Formats: sequence, structure tokens, C-alpha cells
Amino acid sequence: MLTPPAAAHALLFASGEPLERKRVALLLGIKETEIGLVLKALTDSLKGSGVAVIETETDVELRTASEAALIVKKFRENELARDLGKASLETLAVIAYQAGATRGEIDWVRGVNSSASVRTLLMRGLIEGREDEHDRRRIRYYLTTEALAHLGIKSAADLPRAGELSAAAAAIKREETIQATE
Amino acid sequence: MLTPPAAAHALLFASGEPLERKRVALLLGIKETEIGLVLKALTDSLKGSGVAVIETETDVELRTASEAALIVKKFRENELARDLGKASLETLAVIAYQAGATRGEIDWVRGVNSSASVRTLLMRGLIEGREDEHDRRRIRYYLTTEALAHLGIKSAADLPRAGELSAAAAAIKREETIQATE
Amino acid sequence: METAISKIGFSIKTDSYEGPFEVLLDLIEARKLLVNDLALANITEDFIAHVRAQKTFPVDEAASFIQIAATLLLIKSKSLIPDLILSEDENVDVDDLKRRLAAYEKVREASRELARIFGKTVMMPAGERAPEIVFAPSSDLSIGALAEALAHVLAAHKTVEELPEARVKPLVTIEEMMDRLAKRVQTAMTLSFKDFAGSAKEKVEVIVSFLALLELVKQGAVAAEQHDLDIRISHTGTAVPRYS
Repeated sequence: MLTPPAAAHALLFASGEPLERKRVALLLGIKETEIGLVLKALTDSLKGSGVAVIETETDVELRTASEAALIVKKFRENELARDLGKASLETLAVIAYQAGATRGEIDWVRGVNSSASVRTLLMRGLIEGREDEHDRRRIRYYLTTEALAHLGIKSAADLPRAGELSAAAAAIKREETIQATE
Repeated sequence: MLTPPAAAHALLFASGEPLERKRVALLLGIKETEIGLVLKALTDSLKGSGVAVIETETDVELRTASEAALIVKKFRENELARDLGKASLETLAVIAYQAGATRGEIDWVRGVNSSASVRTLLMRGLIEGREDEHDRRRIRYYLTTEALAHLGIKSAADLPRAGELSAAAAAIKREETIQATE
Repeated sequence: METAISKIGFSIKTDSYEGPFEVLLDLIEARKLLVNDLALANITEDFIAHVRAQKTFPVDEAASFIQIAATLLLIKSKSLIPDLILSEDENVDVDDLKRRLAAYEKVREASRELARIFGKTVMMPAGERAPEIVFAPSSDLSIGALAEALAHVLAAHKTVEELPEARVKPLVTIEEMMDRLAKRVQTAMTLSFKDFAGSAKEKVEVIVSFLALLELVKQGAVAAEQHDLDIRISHTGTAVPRYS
């Protein structure tokens, strides 16, 4: 069994965003008047741990500690300066040659899970996601105009062997649609 | 100043995804041989905290602790695991208890072609394939932090009946190798 | 189909596909036997009945089912005809089947352990924050690299698709294997016919099983044809021959 501060820690960690104090209390099954004590205990237990609790009057959030600012900055810079690597290049290639590909389609064409790569590409401004016109839960991915400019092309049609590679990728993509509807 | 375990904690928290152990070592400015100790200290300090470190041979990721599953489920229900089919579970079991199993080894012991199961596991991000160090055409499969997280365990050592069943699985490797070289 | 199976009270699960080792273990466990020669000899007919009863056979599994059926028939024949001396290759097949079955038994146990815990207490990743987007291309990004990456993915996809068929051991066709085995056992039976006085019924069963299996291969649900060095096994149609 988790202590209330540990349970609050898990909740805040999984949320990623600020949570209302009263919502945390509700989820923990404690009174709103008790939440202050629980968060105080969590704050104390996280002292010097690299991660800290940020509280406002209404909300509470987990963040990297201010002492960690330097190493986190280094990490972010490293993240952006790194080579894309095989997985992200492949993912970008699928999106480049198949504009509007969905996560499911990218996974299918690559045969592996692409969530981390998609996230990296989004963060680096190389792709953007747009809701499908017909099905809002579906996100379709496209190269950003910046990415096209960086590649020195106006559209996907200017990519090397555009016709051939797009057609081959489209053929594989169709399999996914068939599988998904089965 | 942060201690190395606290700095690692901040990094893993800031990243929000699995990080390569060697990359963490690099960012912390420590030797690769020292990263194990740092992560061990972090794991110990997070005991009972609601958050835990998941480690594979190559990667490390911060996740909510398995004891927190019930409380976290309350607001991230939609992400919960779809069940795996019997074939995929068997394939996952071979790879779990025999890290680095090849397709040949999996097929040998299951008596059936496992390509569909391997593909399912790859697409769900539960396993990843890496080229064999000595023979690049051979792909070896390993559990991901995602797989461990779904099993609610921090490392492969925490698998049910790990010692006994790993020993049994090690026999698979020997047998298939003998067959393959014949 | 029903009678062949209900005879032993073993029902085949039709909802999910079972591999050959799984079928074998189910049959052995249903009879509360341990995995050994005796058990394998005991369940030979049931296994063949199962192979015959399959309406839809996964294309690339047909070969392993039939190969295992052949090995079981060897074990069964040996138990019926003590004079039958197995060749070195045949002994290897028998040993191999037993070892794989023992290993599979452990894997099945392991997978049941995993099924017990999988998805029960999922450890969640850190919640996602809306990413701060910074346009950050990399030195390894170029249109050439993209074309190469996609070509690589497409090639890998093709390899995966082709792999199942290539994995069938390209030594002989299924038909050749079955012919050889039929002759092999029939010869042995003729030679030691006098030993059969006491077990005529079982002898008939073995022969019937054999013929049924051969028929299955030759006219039935699967057709084997040799392409280059690989064996391809394909369904010839939906019509399944009846042996009742």
C-alpha cells in the first residue's frame, strides 16, 4: 500500500500537468483540508531529489528542481543537437513520402512502434499533426514548411524517386487499412 | 549541487521516455561503468515513493510504481493495456526469460512460425530488435521498458520464477544453436 | 470430425489457433500422462485426427504439423513393432521432438505466469506536457537520407513477408517425406507381420492413419509444391475432403 504522499507523487508524475488540489484530494480519497499536509510531506521527501513539487493556491505540479536547471538545459540542448538516428529518419521518411500518414500506418510500414520517433520529430519542428477531417481522433502527420525548406524542396513530389517510393509505401499502408478493418 | 542519483532523477523525469544508460552517463559526466551504481542508489531512494526506475540492459525509464497502478488508473484509463493473444504472450515469454532470443530460437521452441507475434510485439513497443554483435544478419530481441512496465516489474530479474524459468529458457538457446549449425 | 475427437473427450478449441506443440501437450495433459514415448504413442491417432479436423490450416504451419505427425507415427510404429530399428536420422527426429516439447512445456508455463501479471499493474510513463517546439534539423537529415531510409524500410518489410515460407526446411517436399515414411513402415510391418497377431486392431489403425495423412497431403487442404529451393505450401481451396 502506498502512503498518501507517495500516491500523490504517482498521480502528479502521471499527470504531467498541474492538477487541482481538490482533484488530488478527491483521487486520494482524503479531505481537502488534509491535502496541504500530504503535499508538505511529499515536498519534504523530494528535497534534494532533483524533482520538486510546485504549489499554487489552487494547483499543484511536479517539476524538475531548480538545482537541476543546468543539467536539464544540457539535456534539452543535446536532445535538439543530436542526429536524428535511424528510427526517426525512417519515421520522417514515411511521413515525407506518405503525407498524412497516421501513427498506425507509420508503425505498420516500419513494423515497429514509432511513438518515440514521432514525439522527437514533433518536438524538433520537423513534422506536425493535424486532425483527420472525418475522424477527429485520428491524427495525420505532415512535414512542416520549415522541414521542406531545410530539405530544399517545395513538396513531396521533389523527393528522390518520389513516384516509385511513394507507391510502394502506399501499397504497404493499404494492408494496414485492410487489417484494421478486419 | 545535486548528487548524481538526483541529477539522473531530474534527467529521467525531464525526458519522460526511456533513455539509454550510456547517454545518462554521458550527460552526468560519469563513466558507463558507474551508471549502474547511480541508478541503484536512485532506485533505493525512490522505494515506496510511488515512482520507480525501470531498467533493461540498455535503457532506463522513470515510471509510476506498480503499487500505484490502481490510483493512476483513475485518470489514465484509456491508455490501459490491451490484452495480448496467446501466441504473442508465448513469444514475449521466450524473449523475457531469454533476453536476446532470435526468431529461430522462438520458432524452434514454439513449433510454429512466430513472425506475426514478433511483429505484433514490435509494433506495440513491447520488444525491440537489435543486430547481433557478431553476425549482423541475426536480429536478437529484447524486452523494452514498456514491456516491464506492463508486467509491473522494475527489471527482468523480477520476472515470476526468474531463476528457474530462465534456466529452462537458456536450454532453448543451446538447442537451437546446435540445430542451426548442423 | 466430431466422432474422431469426442472418442477421447478432448475438444479442440475452435476460437483460437493452436500450434502443434500446444495440441500435443493438451492431448497429453488431457490424458494425465507425462511427456514420454508411451504418451506420444498414445496420442498419435488423436493428433492426426486433429490435423485432419482442421478446417482452416494456417498455410505455413501445415508443414510442421505434418512433420510432427510423421515423427509421432514413427514412435507409434516403434511401439507396435518392436523389431523396427529406427535409423539415426529418425532417432534424431524423435529426440528432437521430445526435447522441443519439454522446452515448450516450460515456455507455456512462463507465458501463463506473464499472462497472470500482464496489464494488471501497469507502471505509467510521465505525463506528457505540450512540447516546446524548437525547429532543430540535424546534420544527418537530407533528401538522400530520407529516400535511403524509406527504401530500407520497404526492403525490410519485404523480407519479413517472405520469411515464413523460407523457413520451411527445404530438404524434401512433404509428399516425398510421407511417401518415404509410408514405405519405410509398410516394409517393416511386412517383415515382422507375425509379431502382429496380438495387435491386429492397432496395426489397422496405424495404416488407416497413414493413408489418411497421405491423402490429406495429396488431395486435401494443402498442396505442396517446390519453388526454387523453398517449399511453398498453399491452400488449394476451401473444399476439405472428408474421411468419415
